This record gives sequence, C-alpha cells and structure tokens, in this order.
Amino acid sequence: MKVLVANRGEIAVRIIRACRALGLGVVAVYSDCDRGALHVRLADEAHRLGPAPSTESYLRIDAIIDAARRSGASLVHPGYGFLAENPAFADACRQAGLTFVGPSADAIARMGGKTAAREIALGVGVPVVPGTPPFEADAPEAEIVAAAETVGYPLLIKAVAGGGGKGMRTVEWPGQLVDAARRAASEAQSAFGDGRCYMERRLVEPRHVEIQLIGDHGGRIVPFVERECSIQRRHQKVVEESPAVALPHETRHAMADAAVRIARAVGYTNAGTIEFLVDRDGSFYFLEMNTRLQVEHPVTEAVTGVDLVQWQLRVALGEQLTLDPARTLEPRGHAIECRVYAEDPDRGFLPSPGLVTSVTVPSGPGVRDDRGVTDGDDVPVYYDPLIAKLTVWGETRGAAIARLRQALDEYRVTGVHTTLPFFRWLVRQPAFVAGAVSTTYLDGVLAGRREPFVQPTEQQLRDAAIAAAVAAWRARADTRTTSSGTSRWLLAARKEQLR
Amino acid sequence: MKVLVANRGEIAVRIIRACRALGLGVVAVYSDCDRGALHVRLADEAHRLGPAPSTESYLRIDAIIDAARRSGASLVHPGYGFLAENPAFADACRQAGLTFVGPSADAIARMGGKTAAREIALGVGVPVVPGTPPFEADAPEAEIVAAAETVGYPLLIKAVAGGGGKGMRTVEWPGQLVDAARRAASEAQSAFGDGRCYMERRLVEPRHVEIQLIGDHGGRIVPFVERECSIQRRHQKVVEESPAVALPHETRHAMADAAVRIARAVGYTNAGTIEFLVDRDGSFYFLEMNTRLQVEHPVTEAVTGVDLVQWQLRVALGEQLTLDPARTLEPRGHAIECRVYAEDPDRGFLPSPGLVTSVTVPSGPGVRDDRGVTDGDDVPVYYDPLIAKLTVWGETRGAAIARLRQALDEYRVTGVHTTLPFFRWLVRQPAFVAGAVSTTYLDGVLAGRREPFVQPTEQQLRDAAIAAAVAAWRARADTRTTSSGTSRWLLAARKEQLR
Amino acid sequence: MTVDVEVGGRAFRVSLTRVGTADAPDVVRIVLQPLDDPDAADTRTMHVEPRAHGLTLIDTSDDRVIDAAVLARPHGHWLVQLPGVDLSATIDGRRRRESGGTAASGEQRITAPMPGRVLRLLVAVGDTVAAGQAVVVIEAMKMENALTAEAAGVVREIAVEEGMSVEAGRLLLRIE
Amino acid sequence: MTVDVEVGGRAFRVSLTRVGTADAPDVVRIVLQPLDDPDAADTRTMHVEPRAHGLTLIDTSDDRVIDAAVLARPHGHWLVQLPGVDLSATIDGRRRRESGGTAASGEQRITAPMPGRVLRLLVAVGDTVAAGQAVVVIEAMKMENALTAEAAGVVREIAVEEGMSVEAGRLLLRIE
Repeated sequence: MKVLVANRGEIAVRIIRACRALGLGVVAVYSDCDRGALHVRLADEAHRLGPAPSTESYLRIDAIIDAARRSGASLVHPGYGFLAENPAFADACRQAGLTFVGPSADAIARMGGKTAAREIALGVGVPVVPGTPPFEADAPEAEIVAAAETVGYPLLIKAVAGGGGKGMRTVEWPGQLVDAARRAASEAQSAFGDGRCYMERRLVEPRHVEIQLIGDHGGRIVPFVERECSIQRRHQKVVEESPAVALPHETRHAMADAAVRIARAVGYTNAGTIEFLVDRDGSFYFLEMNTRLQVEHPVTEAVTGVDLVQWQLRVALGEQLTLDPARTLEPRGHAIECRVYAEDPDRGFLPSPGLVTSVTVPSGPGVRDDRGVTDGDDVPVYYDPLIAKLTVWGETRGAAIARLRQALDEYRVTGVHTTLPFFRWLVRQPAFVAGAVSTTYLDGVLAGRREPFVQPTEQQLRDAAIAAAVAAWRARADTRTTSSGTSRWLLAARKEQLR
Repeated sequence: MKVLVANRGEIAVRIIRACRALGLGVVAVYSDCDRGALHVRLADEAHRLGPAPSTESYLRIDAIIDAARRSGASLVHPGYGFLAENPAFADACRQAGLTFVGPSADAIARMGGKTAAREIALGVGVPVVPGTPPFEADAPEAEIVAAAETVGYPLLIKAVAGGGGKGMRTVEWPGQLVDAARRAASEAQSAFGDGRCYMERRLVEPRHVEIQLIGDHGGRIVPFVERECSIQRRHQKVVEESPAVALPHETRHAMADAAVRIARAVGYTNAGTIEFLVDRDGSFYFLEMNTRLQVEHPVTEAVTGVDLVQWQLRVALGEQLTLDPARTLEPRGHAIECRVYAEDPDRGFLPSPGLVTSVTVPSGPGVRDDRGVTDGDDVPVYYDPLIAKLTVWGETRGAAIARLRQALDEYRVTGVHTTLPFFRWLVRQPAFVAGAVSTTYLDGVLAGRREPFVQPTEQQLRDAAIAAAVAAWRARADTRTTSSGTSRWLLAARKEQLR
Repeated sequence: MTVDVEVGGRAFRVSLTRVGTADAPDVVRIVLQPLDDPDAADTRTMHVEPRAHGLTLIDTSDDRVIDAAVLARPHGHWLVQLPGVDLSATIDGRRRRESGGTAASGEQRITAPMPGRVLRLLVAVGDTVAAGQAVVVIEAMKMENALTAEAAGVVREIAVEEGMSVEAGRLLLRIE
Repeated sequence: MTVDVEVGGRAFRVSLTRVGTADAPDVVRIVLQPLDDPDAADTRTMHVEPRAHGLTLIDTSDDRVIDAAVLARPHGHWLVQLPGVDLSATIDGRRRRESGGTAASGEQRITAPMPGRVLRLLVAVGDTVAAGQAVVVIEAMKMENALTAEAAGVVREIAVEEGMSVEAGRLLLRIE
C-alpha cells in the first residue's frame, strides 16, 4: 500500500519515515525547484506537480490527485501548511477514492473557520477570548472601526483561514487599526486565498498552551499532555516545549477535557490540536483548532514515546486507538524544540535562501533532528524557510536546557544564514531559563536589541580575514584555468570575481 | 573545569557531548592522522600525542598526562579501548593529581585479569563457566594440552587482558588447540601488550546478557536493566538490545543482585558492566567484568532515560547517585543498537579504510546516531573501524525493529564500504525477528553464505554503468586541465586514470 | 599576493606566499597585519584543504584548525562562516569603492536583501521620508518584509514596480 | 566517447555525447547497450551535477535521479555506490587486461585487500597449498585477517616479508 505525501521539506521527510516504519510505500511530489530535494530522494517514486511557485505546484489539488492516481497511492498525507487545512482538498481526495490522512472535510471546514470554531467551543462550555464576527477584505473603514470598539484595545487582527502567524496583526491603539486590517487581509489573501479577518481582545502577557489529540473512527479521542508555545516572534512559534512550565495538574486535565469536548462536537478524527491562551490568573480560553499535524509534534512524541505520525496513518487505515489516556497525559521528562529557519537573525530575521554547502548535526542521547535539507540541497525562495527542527529531551527541564545548549553549539549549517545564533542567545536568557515567558516576551526583547546575537572574538576576526584572503586567492587562481569538478562555492566565487 | 578525553572516534564525540551538557570544558587529544578529526573539531582545544600508530599516540600514558598538564584539565575520561582498562593509566592519572573518570586502579587490576575476576565472582557466590588458570604466551605445548583436558571440548581460548573479541579463539577439537593458542597469544600480545591467555568451557548456544551498573564514592551501586548482546561475529558484538528477549523478571533481578555483589566485592566506583552467559536452561554464569563505559551503553540510555556518561562524570566529581534502582531496572520500551563498521561485508568483513565522501543520516523519533566521522573525514587504517552506532527505540521490540529497518534503509555512507548492507539483511532474518539467537548464531549463518548481502536490480546495474561512464568521461576531461578546486573523488579518479 | 580584508569593522592586510612542495602543494605562508596596529603582525604557515563548503586551514605550528565556509556574495562581499559566527567581509575595499562614495554624498540605496517580489511601494518619487520609515514591502518565502529608510531624506528614484520579482542586491529606491 | 563498462557480471557499451548549451553545459545524451542483448539499447538525456561525493544525474524525460558516489580504485576498478548497493565496475576491460591473463595460466596472485601489515607468512616458496588454505595473515585496523588460496597450487613467489607494511593491491604471493 502506498502513501502520497503531499508536502515538501522536513515534514515530508518526517512522514516518509513513519510510512517506512509501517511498511507502507511512499510517493513524493515535487515542484520544479525541488526535483532533487531530500524528500524526493527518500521516496520510492516521485511525481512532478508543476513550476516552483506553490500556487502552481503544492497548492494544486488537481495535480496532486492526478499524481496519486498515476502512482496507485491509496492514502494522501497533507502534512502541515499548503493544503493541509483545505476542506476542498480533503473532499477531492475522498471523491477520488483516496484516504485523506486527517479529519473529515466537514470537520476541517467547521473548525478551520476561526469564528465558527469559537461558536463550537462556546457551545460545549469552553470559554473563548472576546472577539468580533469576520469582516471582508474590502469592508468599509467605519465597519472595521466599529467592530474594534466591541473588543477594545489592544486587539489582534487574525485571518479566518489563518495559521503560522500569517495574516495576523497587533493593534495597540486606534490609529493603527485600518492600515493593519488592510495588511492582514492582503497577507491572508495571498497566503490562504481568503482575505477575511476578525478581531480578538488581546490578553496581557498570556501563555500559549495547547492540547494535542487524536481520534479514531470508532469515536475514541485521546488527549495528550500539553505543549507550551509561548515563545513567538510576530505570532509565529519559535520554541515549543512539553510539558508547560508550572501548569497545575488540574489545569492540564481541565484543558484536556475541554479539548476532547470540542473535538467530539465535530466528530473529529485523526490528529488535531486545540490551542488555548492562559491568562495570568490561570484561566484558559479556547483560541483555535489546528486540524492537522503540527510543526511542534516532536515534543509530544519525546515525552510520551508515542509516534503521532504512525498513529495518524494507523487511524486513517481504520485501526482503533489503543493508547492509554492515563499514560499520554503523564509526561516522562521534558522536551524542547527549536525551529531552525534559513533567516539572518542579525538582519531582522530576513529570509536567507540559497545552497546549503554543509550541515553538521548534533546527536547523542535525547537529541532529535528533523531536517528537510542536507549539504548540496537548496533552500528555495518560494516556500517557508524552516529547514530543521531540533528537539531535545531531558529528565528535567534543566537537563533538557543543558542538552539543548550543547546541541545548538554543535549544530552548524553553512551556505545560508540560520536562526541558530539567535537560539544560542535565547536559551541563555534568564526569562527562558526560568520559564517566565508569555506570547509577548520575544517581540518585547527583540524590539530593544541592536547588537548582533554573536560577538566575534579577535581570534575569529583574524581567522575570517585569513579564510577570505585564501578563498580570494584560490578563486583568482582558478579563473585562469578551466575545471569541470570545481566545488560550487568556488564556481560562485569565481563568477563574483569576474563581475 | 576541563575534561581531557583520552580517546578518538564516536566515543570521544559522545563524551564531549556529555561534558558540554554539564558545562565542562573539553580537551581533545589526537595522533597525526586525526589532526582534523571530528572529535578534535568539537573540542575547545586539542593536543597532539604523536604519530598515527596507537602505541605512539593513544596508548602513550606519558603523552596524555602531559597534555592534561599543559591544558589544565582536571579530569580524564578514557572512553573504551586504548587505555580504558589499564590500571597503570588510572594510577598515573591519580599520581598526576587528575581525576580518572572510572574505577580505581585497584578495581581495574582486580577485575581486569579475567581469571582473578572469576575467583572474585565465585567468592560472592556467583557461578562461573568452568575454566583454567592463565598460561604464558610461550607455555610448553604439553601444558596447554593438559590444561585443555580439564575443561573439555569445545572450548574457548581468551586473553587475560582481553576485550572486543581480540585474542579469542574457539577450539572445536584437540587438533586445533596449539595453533589457536599461539595465535590468540600473539594477537593478545599485539593488542594489549600481555600475551597471557586461559581456556574456558564453551556452552552450547548460550546467550550473552550483561548488567550495566554504576557506583558512587559513598558505596551506592545502582544496577540497570540487562542488555542482550548475543549477536556476535567472531566473539565481537554487532547488535545489542535492551531488554533481553524473553528473560524472566526473576532472572533479571537475580543477575542484577549478582552484579552488585561482585562490584561491591572490589569497592567498585563509576560505570562498569558484568557480563553473563545464559545457558539454555536459564541458568547464568559470570563471564567477565568490563571496568569502563561500553560501546553498547546507548541502548540502556534509551530504555531508562539515564545519561550514563553524564553520571560517570558526576560520580567522578563526587556527586551521590540519586537514581532509583526500581526505575533503572524497569525498562520503558525496547532499544536496539547496530555497530556500523567501515568493513566490506561481501568480502568477509575486510576493513575498508579511506575517505568518507558523504554521509546521509537517518533521524526521526526514537532514532539516535553516534558517529565519529562525517563527510570529508578519514577512516584511518590504524584503529578500530567502528564509524557509527545506530540506536533505535520503540514502544515494543516489534516497533523498534520496524524503525531500525527504516533507519538502516535511510542510512548511507559513501567513500568506504560499511556493514550497513549486512545489517539490512540481518534485521530481516526470522531468527533475529523472533529473538531466537545465541552467541553462535551469526558465525553459523555467515559460514554458509556465499551470495552478497544485496542483489543489485537490473535498474541499478544500468544506473551504475552510466555513472561509471560519466565519471570516467569527466576524469579524462579533467586530466587536460589544471584545477585547484577539483573535488577529491575526481582527483583520485584522475590519478588512477593516469596509471 | 597581498589583499586588504575588512571584517567585523576591522581591517587587515593579508599577504599570501605559496611555500608548498610537490608533496604538499597547498601550504601557504600568511602574514596578517591589523591596519589599526601594524606592529601586531602575525605570521603563520598553513595547510590549505579544500572542502565542499569552503576551506580547512591547519596551522603547521600548533595544528589549530580553521574550518571556514566562504561564499562570494554580490557587490564584492564575502560571507565567511566559522563555527558559531557568520561574518561579512570585503576584499581590497570593494565595498567602499562601490557604495562608499554614495554614502558620503548622503545618498541611500535601498536594495533587495534577498530574492523576492515587490509587494507594495509605500512612497513615491519626491516624497520626504523619516529615518526608520517603511518605504517598500518585499515578499519572500511567504513572509512580508518591510524595508526602512536608514536616515531622513527625499525619494529620488524608484527602480522597481509593484509585483516585480527582484534578485538579491537589486536597487529598489534611491533616497537623498 | 564510447566505453565498455562491466558491472555486477554484466557488460554494457555506453556512448556519451555532450548536448549542453551555454545555459546548461552539463547535459549529456547517453546510449546504453547491454552487450549480451544489443537490441535492448536505452537512450536517455541527463543533467550531470557534480557533488562532493560523486555525481547526481537527472533524467530529463522523467526527472528520475541517480545519486552515485564514484571512486577510482587501484587496477582500473571503479567503486560505484548507489543508495542501498555498492558495485565494482571496470571500464574498457582494464581488469581483464591486467589480471585476466594470469588467471588463464592457472596462476593466483594473492594481493593485499587493504593497507596493513604482514603479520605472518604461513607458507614458503615451493610449498604445496590446498584450496582454502590460509597462506598469509594481514593485520589491519587491529584485526587479523587470514588470506586464503583460491585453488590448490605451489607457492612460486613471496613478494613481502613479515612485519612489512603494504598498500592495498600490493602483490603478496604468487601461487601456480
């Protein structure tokens, strides 16, 4: 039996590994710029979807269904992002006789609309953050201003179809409102093809805590120990951990109960996550549901020993859940994940696409690296620049942090900039070590920073000067000869020298 | 505080990681051929010991003590192999004011002599396999023959100072005895500088089961769940797992008790392992003690969550053990390790030294890779060809095997031959899957094999023909030009073309 | 060969002499002289080993290893990546020659920091902008990135249109 | 260029024609003809991308990727490593020319399979040896490896001494 993995990068690699461990065949899909990508090399077969832009490749439902037909795949795993939360895709799979590894199109549709999901949560007695109905991308200014008044400032603008911080804006005072609403709508339109947004009251320094769950087709729903994802940059998670720091045992169980009630209300199957905001008084509010596998699932796997992606596939194949909720809610040790992006943290986290020329990966006990590129691979400009997820486990949070520091120090990627220097700095901040963070923590400390995350030593400056001089010398020497086996960096260097 | 790591390869890397997680500085040592090796690159500083042969570098006590002095290291971790079980080294460290991360010189000396160790085991009521006193390398033939009679055939000849299968020979009938004894003595002399051997009765299809333990300086000794290491080639372990397959709970506890009694008898501190042979009737016999960290320690770490190397360092620094024996004896899930060697399994496991040109490493949940080389690194001809250890964990043994297969399929090393194809074959053998193996299993099935471990498909043959032709074409083109940036394989190819 | 290298705000003069023999062709003598302290020169002899990602340099006196990824970037920049730190370098003042003059005259050139698409132009030619004001939004890798003016000035030229795809280093606006 | 490649007991004739343009210089048309079945020829056009460890070849018709590590080994051998399988290949019959003749005359050349040290010679010139009999012990990487005669014969030459270090491929003994 074959599974078509309708994604790319690290999550496609992750899903391929789960398929293999279950003895399932793997069909990859790719856009033109991903022809030789890692997920393609690891698959049994690979089918082209179209040109590099995602609207012409990974977002093309027809091309993916066609690849599934041609390859004889019987399951489709959407990963996260792209079409993962698109009910039309889940529906198209069903109509093509393919098993969609995820919830029903109906459940996606009902929970995917952020405002409808809030109604469902309220319906089963789970509190939500006060908010407005959705407004259209071209709603009149007066309507937007009036809606904002019902929520109060500061507020958040969010895309109805949102996720990953896209189409999201913070509004501190009325003067920022209209411009922010327009930008959020434009970003939402370009990211999700749906420009509708809504507004929500912004809690003061809340924590982001979420409950992973998985449901089978017999109505069983198993919740997992919570994840804390409070460390966010511009509403995008950058560090996640499990369990949350200092969350009372009763709150965990109350959240898990609330999550299961919400999932049950829509007949939820397969993996999903209910996100909550936790206020400073310990009360929690339903935020939204992600009707798919999440980026940060490895921390849950690390503290429970459960392979979530294997269970996604097993449930999709009709298997009954045999996980013991008592165990999935009792973490063993502590896990932390860092999302490593191809971005330059010293230039405002600007994306840094390009050729990865080498990767040195940390390893050892309690260290897991999920990566979508290796040396010689490209980070294309067309997609999310997430290149790897580093997950560490320790018997205690302190032990996990110690391992995380060691692993981050060891991790090295050349050819592109990465957020590794930023993480090396972050994991040494007192607030992080104390776990005293909220969703506003990171943007707050970054706003005041001017200095680079790493200060080079005198020795490093001298070494760099020597390396640059030797490289220039070699590149010049090389322009006088012809070679077909010259390494890539030298070819690039020679080209620059000739400018 | 700094730790000098008196070793190389994967175990040096492993120890460096543990030091870092504890915030300790790392001093590496190296021989001439390891100048740019991975363990050197990961260290804070590195000191040269001498020329490549281990007798002139990693076995030179004086050079290591000198490097520790120069660097200001206060601890010395010996790893395994080399000087790890040399009481003179432990003693030299102590005299130089350095803390040796391991047991006392006295405990090493008492347990390191295999025959003396047997006496100690008998003294605390632990049964041993019947055997002879040691004989000298140049013992008269008659003495050897007479000693063999007291044990009976088949028997094993073992080096008193032995380990890792070196200086070990199986003797099936009297005609093989003298030649085998001479060879074992010669190998023992060259490997350990001590040619003395002894003989031991060979049990019929026994299993090799061992108990890891760790002791602190307050007399606490904590035993761990057993490891099974029955899959051996020429007495050298190639696959290890924890827990053992179908070992009764009472046997585990009886073994752990026996192990603690033996360790206590010599006032044992730090990490060590008591090895047992388990006969077909379930009775077990003390085999020997390894007074150091073992190659296969990751399987224990995987099922207990305990970082053994960190605890080695903590105990050496005077910390008290706070591990709960009830927990260390209760495994969570199942772990299996494969020792990946630079050897060609299709040519009788001949060593395959050389330049590693690329490494593709498996990862994902429950997968750990401990490696001593990465792409661009050399596997020197001077040392043990172990290049990596792949350890997988699963909730059950079946889940672990499924992950192991997936991880082995994904693992790729180019430039040298490795035992990966052999492992891909092994983990699909019914006897392995059933866990129905003994220490004679592997040599038995390998003796009868003629066919290669992988049969290439027609497609692979065609691909290889094309790749070889393109490579030859590029190498010829390249001989007509000069280039300083040509890749290494092409330089090597050009050289061969010009022969 | 002698070159001037500027890195991390420091300038060095580096002289290279090949001293290799047939056995070890890639041995180089390096004299490193900080331009702000010419007496603190440092002479080393190093093995040069090419790697897929750059160079490994090994000091023949103490075996210290420099493992550097070196990438040529547009406009005479080099990116030098050492373990733990990424540094931007220029050689023989290329950066100064190419953009230094403009800085002196008070001109700012807003260039694309990465390949992407011009999403929105927030100013027009003739507009007065304040320091820190966003002037153009570039979309790359699914994120919007607003580029800001470094100093106050007047927009003199807009070299791109909305919707246009741009390469890294491409001039977007000129502000005086 | 046309070469004959022998791999895994099969022989192929491979013709290569460069069809690259200035834009894509490394495109090659490949005609592969199994010598045992000349009608089953296969023509493909492939991009050739050099990698640190070898080559990535991408079929332009179906985008299938061949990721091969290719290493030149002594005596005209090539080691081709594809994912999951290592294959030894010879080009233009080099192996046959170099050692084939000796096999025909009943001569066995025992050569060092890897670099190492000759630990013990177990036979002397003039000794008769049986098939499978160990004739020399090589120590490499801390293991002893006994090399055996493939067929019965008489030892004609011993080309090394005990304790000598040998390179891979070095002749150790000749048996007739």
